[in-house]
Amino acid sequence: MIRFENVTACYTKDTGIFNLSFTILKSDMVFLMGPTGAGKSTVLRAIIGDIPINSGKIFIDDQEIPRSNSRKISYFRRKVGTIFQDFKLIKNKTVYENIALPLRITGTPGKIIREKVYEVLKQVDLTGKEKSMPLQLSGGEQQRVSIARALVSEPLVILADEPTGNLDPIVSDDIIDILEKAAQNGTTVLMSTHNYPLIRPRQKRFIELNKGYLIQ
Amino acid sequence: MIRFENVTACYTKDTGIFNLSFTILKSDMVFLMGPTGAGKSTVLRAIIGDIPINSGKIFIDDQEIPRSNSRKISYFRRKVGTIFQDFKLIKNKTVYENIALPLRITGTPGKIIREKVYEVLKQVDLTGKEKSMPLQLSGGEQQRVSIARALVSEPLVILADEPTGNLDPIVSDDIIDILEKAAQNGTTVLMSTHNYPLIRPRQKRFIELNKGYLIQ
Amino acid sequence: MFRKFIFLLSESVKALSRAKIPALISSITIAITLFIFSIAYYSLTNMIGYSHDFKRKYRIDVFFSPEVEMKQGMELFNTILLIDGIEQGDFVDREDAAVEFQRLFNYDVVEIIGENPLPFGGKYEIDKSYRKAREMGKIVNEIRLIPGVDLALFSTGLIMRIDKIIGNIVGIGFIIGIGIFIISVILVSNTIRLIIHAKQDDIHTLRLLGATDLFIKFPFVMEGILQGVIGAGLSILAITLLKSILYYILGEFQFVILEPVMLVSGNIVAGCLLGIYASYRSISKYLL
Amino acid sequence: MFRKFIFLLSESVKALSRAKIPALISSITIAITLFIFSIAYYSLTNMIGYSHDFKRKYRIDVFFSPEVEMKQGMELFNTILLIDGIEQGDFVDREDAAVEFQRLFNYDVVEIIGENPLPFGGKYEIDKSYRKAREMGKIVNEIRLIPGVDLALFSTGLIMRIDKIIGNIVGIGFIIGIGIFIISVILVSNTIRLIIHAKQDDIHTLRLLGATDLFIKFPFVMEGILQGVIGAGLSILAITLLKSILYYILGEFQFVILEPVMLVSGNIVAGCLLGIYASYRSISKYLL
Ligand SMILES: Nc1ncnc2c1ncn2[C@@H]1O[C@H](COP(=O)(O)OP(=O)(O)OP(=O)(O)O)[C@@H](O)[C@H]1O
Ligand SMILES: Nc1ncnc2c1ncn2[C@@H]1O[C@H](COP(=O)(O)OP(=O)(O)OP(=O)(O)O)[C@@H](O)[C@H]1O
Ligand SMILES: [Mg+2]
Ligand SMILES: [Mg+2]
Repeated sequence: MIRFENVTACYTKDTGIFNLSFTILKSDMVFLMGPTGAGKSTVLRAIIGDIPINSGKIFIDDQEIPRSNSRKISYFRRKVGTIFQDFKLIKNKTVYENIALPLRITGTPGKIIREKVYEVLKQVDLTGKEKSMPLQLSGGEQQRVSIARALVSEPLVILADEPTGNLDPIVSDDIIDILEKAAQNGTTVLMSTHNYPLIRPRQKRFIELNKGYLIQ
Repeated sequence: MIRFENVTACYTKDTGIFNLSFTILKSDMVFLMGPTGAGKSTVLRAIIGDIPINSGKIFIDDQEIPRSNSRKISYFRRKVGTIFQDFKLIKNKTVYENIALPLRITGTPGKIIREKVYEVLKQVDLTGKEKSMPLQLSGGEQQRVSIARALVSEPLVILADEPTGNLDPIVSDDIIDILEKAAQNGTTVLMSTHNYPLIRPRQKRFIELNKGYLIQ
Repeated sequence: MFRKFIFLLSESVKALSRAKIPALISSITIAITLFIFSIAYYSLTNMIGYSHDFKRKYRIDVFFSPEVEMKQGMELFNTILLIDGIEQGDFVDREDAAVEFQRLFNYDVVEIIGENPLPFGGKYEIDKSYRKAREMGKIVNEIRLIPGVDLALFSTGLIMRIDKIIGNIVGIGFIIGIGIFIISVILVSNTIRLIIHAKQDDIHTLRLLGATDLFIKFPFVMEGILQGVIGAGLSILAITLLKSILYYILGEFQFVILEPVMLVSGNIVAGCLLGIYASYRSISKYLL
Repeated sequence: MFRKFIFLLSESVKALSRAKIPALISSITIAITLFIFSIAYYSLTNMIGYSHDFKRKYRIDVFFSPEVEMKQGMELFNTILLIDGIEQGDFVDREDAAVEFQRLFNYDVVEIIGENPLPFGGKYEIDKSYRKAREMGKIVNEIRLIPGVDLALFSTGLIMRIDKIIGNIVGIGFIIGIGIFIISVILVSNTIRLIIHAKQDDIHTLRLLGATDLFIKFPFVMEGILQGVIGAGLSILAITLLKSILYYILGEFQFVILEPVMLVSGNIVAGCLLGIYASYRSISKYLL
């Protein structure tokens, strides 16, 4: 569950997000729509504490997200799987190690890591690329590594920031299927996108933003 | 004009592009289609000499693209405007300086640079963002900076690698309009994309790739 | 926890072998530091060796009155030996004195003066802890008061000068030592800070994935240690090389021998400590 | 071309003010190098000052035969003055000799021996270029052959020792100088190489946009120069500070005065050269 209560987080007086309030229930998959620069990424970055909130409150599963204490934020972030718009892959680690990272951070045994990584590699159709470095991949492949990394730790919440921008329609559909299945298994999924044709057939709820404000 | 003659450029035995031959005429706009990992970026990178060619020849305006001599390659690249799939913006330069870079490289006077930069800023609808740093922009805004940089020097050839992946349908259409207008003015435009719905209405020729091979 | 440790350890090794240039640069910096340290250490050791040479000059010459004969002279000699600060002594009879005179001043008294004018006497070596101009002055005065002693003397000027030089060397050496230490830490931690600077995007990503401070810092500290070991290796190599070169150029002079065990173990321990301290310092300044 | 130059120049200044940490680190490295150099330079100057002190000992003492009287002695004295390598001299009569003897050996010959056994003689200072044990030996032999000269001597042992020490100091100083130079260049170019390493993505982007080598290299060289100037400033500050500290601690000793103009101009020129050379070196190794 994700709840925003009058959240304002702005970079300057008129860029950022302003006075947002909404609730996304557990096991729900919600799309965050809006034109470029609307504030979609800002919403997601506010949830994982990547940018500070000026006012208002954000709750995950009825717990307010931690702010100051860096240790608490770390443990909170482990519950969230994020697909970043710019992928944020570690350049000098292999695909395998990039995907394994969230599990390394929680100290998962190597054998279990192996199993899980190979499972998500299959899901995103990258089997055979595990030894490549990120710069040896095509744009779409890099994006799928980022998706796999968000899935591998089976998080409570998945934040997907434009996860299909570099993927062709068929693969995009597969990815959204995977996210939908995760939601069915109890994960809360919030996915930002401006690809309306892609999500229209899904019949999901969507939240629409424009210039930082919610459109009712 | 861009001409490929039996070009092979491969990373490993079965990834890369193989035995490609095609011609794109001056003032033409051609789409490079294909699923993720098909080799679209590889084609574009081969044209600007970012990766070596194993065999075959690539011609721009009937001149073979230079290989070894680094000075010749530099002068050749100035005739090409590239929109990179991963933007390749310089992080510690402002939007203005990023866009001005191709003109700085050719030693254009500052006054002319100013005029041209503000003109393309208006074209890609980023007026007012010229003093921002790339990391202070949304994904779509960064992509438009990259587009503006490719347009600013009015190149003979524009190579656009998935230039609308981070843009909403309306802005994407505007961008393709800009590229089409450039083609009408004599520029050769080669744009890679997997967004078929976006380009269908345009009625342009397209080249289709799959696993590195041309699909006739 | 242990699993995480193993992972982080292997990560550090990988980081070193992958990010070759930064790691190598850091190692070279450490190597240079250790090299300077070792050179300084062995220079000091050699200098002390030198000054021991000088210290042989810390000797008091005693001349007995001309009327003192052999037997009484021996008694006097033994009395003086018992004074605090006298380490050992040699009895000097008339002929010895003449020979000594010739050795010191390069000419023969007997030849100049026609007869041997020198009385019996003694040469005394001074205990190490008394080898200062002031202490020696006291001893000399004590000896002078003994009946039958005509003269007791030491070369004040020379000893004062040596005292001054050694004082200066120790003082300057101390300042240089502090200087080298500060410089080393600055240089190594700067290098590591540059490496962290280059990795700051990756560090931000790790933070967003929920990594704790420890997880992020550990590889840097481990890298510091590994670079310390590599740096130590390089410096040991360089010193061994330099030693051979010095032997070749200045072969005629005597050098204090470099004990290999000391050199190797000292360098490795110092390298590791330097690596740990510098990386930890740069991390805490830069990461938090 | 000129326009491009202006742009690149302003770029370099911006780069320095934006990428604060790497630039500062490079400046600090240069500062440390210049600091060490300056310290070494002024230490050497001071050491040479010291050794001049020692050189006063380069003196030949001549004793005439006992039967030589005043007038003949003066003639002999003047003859010797004309020998090559003799810079100046003082005539020593019997009383002078006794006084000198007491000054040197701390006791009175007349008191020991009962009469003044010392003949007339002379003290001669040796020309700088002859101040070596071998040269002096030649002069002494020449003097010895003059009729009426009984003895000519100099304190061989001491002079040989000083010769050795000065030889050592110059030799070691030379090696240290080369060492510092190599170390500096390695350190500075390593730092710049690290900076280039961190910027390699940007450099690749510039290449893909058609930038020539010069366009890419120029800012790094300019940055090197600017860092050199900043480093020089820092080192001048540090040396001025150190000087006051040394004055405070070792106030009793005399130091060669640091000429401010020399210090400032020398440091700035050396800083720039170091910056240029190191950046150029790292660029050509790393960029091509
Ligand atoms: N770090 C920052 N500093 C200042 N302004 C910022 C920063 N990040 C984003 N902005 C501005 O905030 C606005 C919203 O940005 P955001 O990234 O949330 O947009 P978005 O909806 O994700 O757009 P896109 O679809 O293009 O990714 C934009 O106008 C952007 O320029
Ligand atoms: N530097 C590299 N080293 C090795 N393999 C590479 C490298 N770059 C790309 N590849 C591989 O070559 C194939 C084609 O890559 P390319 O980037 O051309 O695909 P693309 O058509 O642009 O895909 P996308 O739409 O995902 O960007 C991919 O399978 C990719 O993994
Ligand atoms: Mg966004
Ligand atoms: Mg691509």
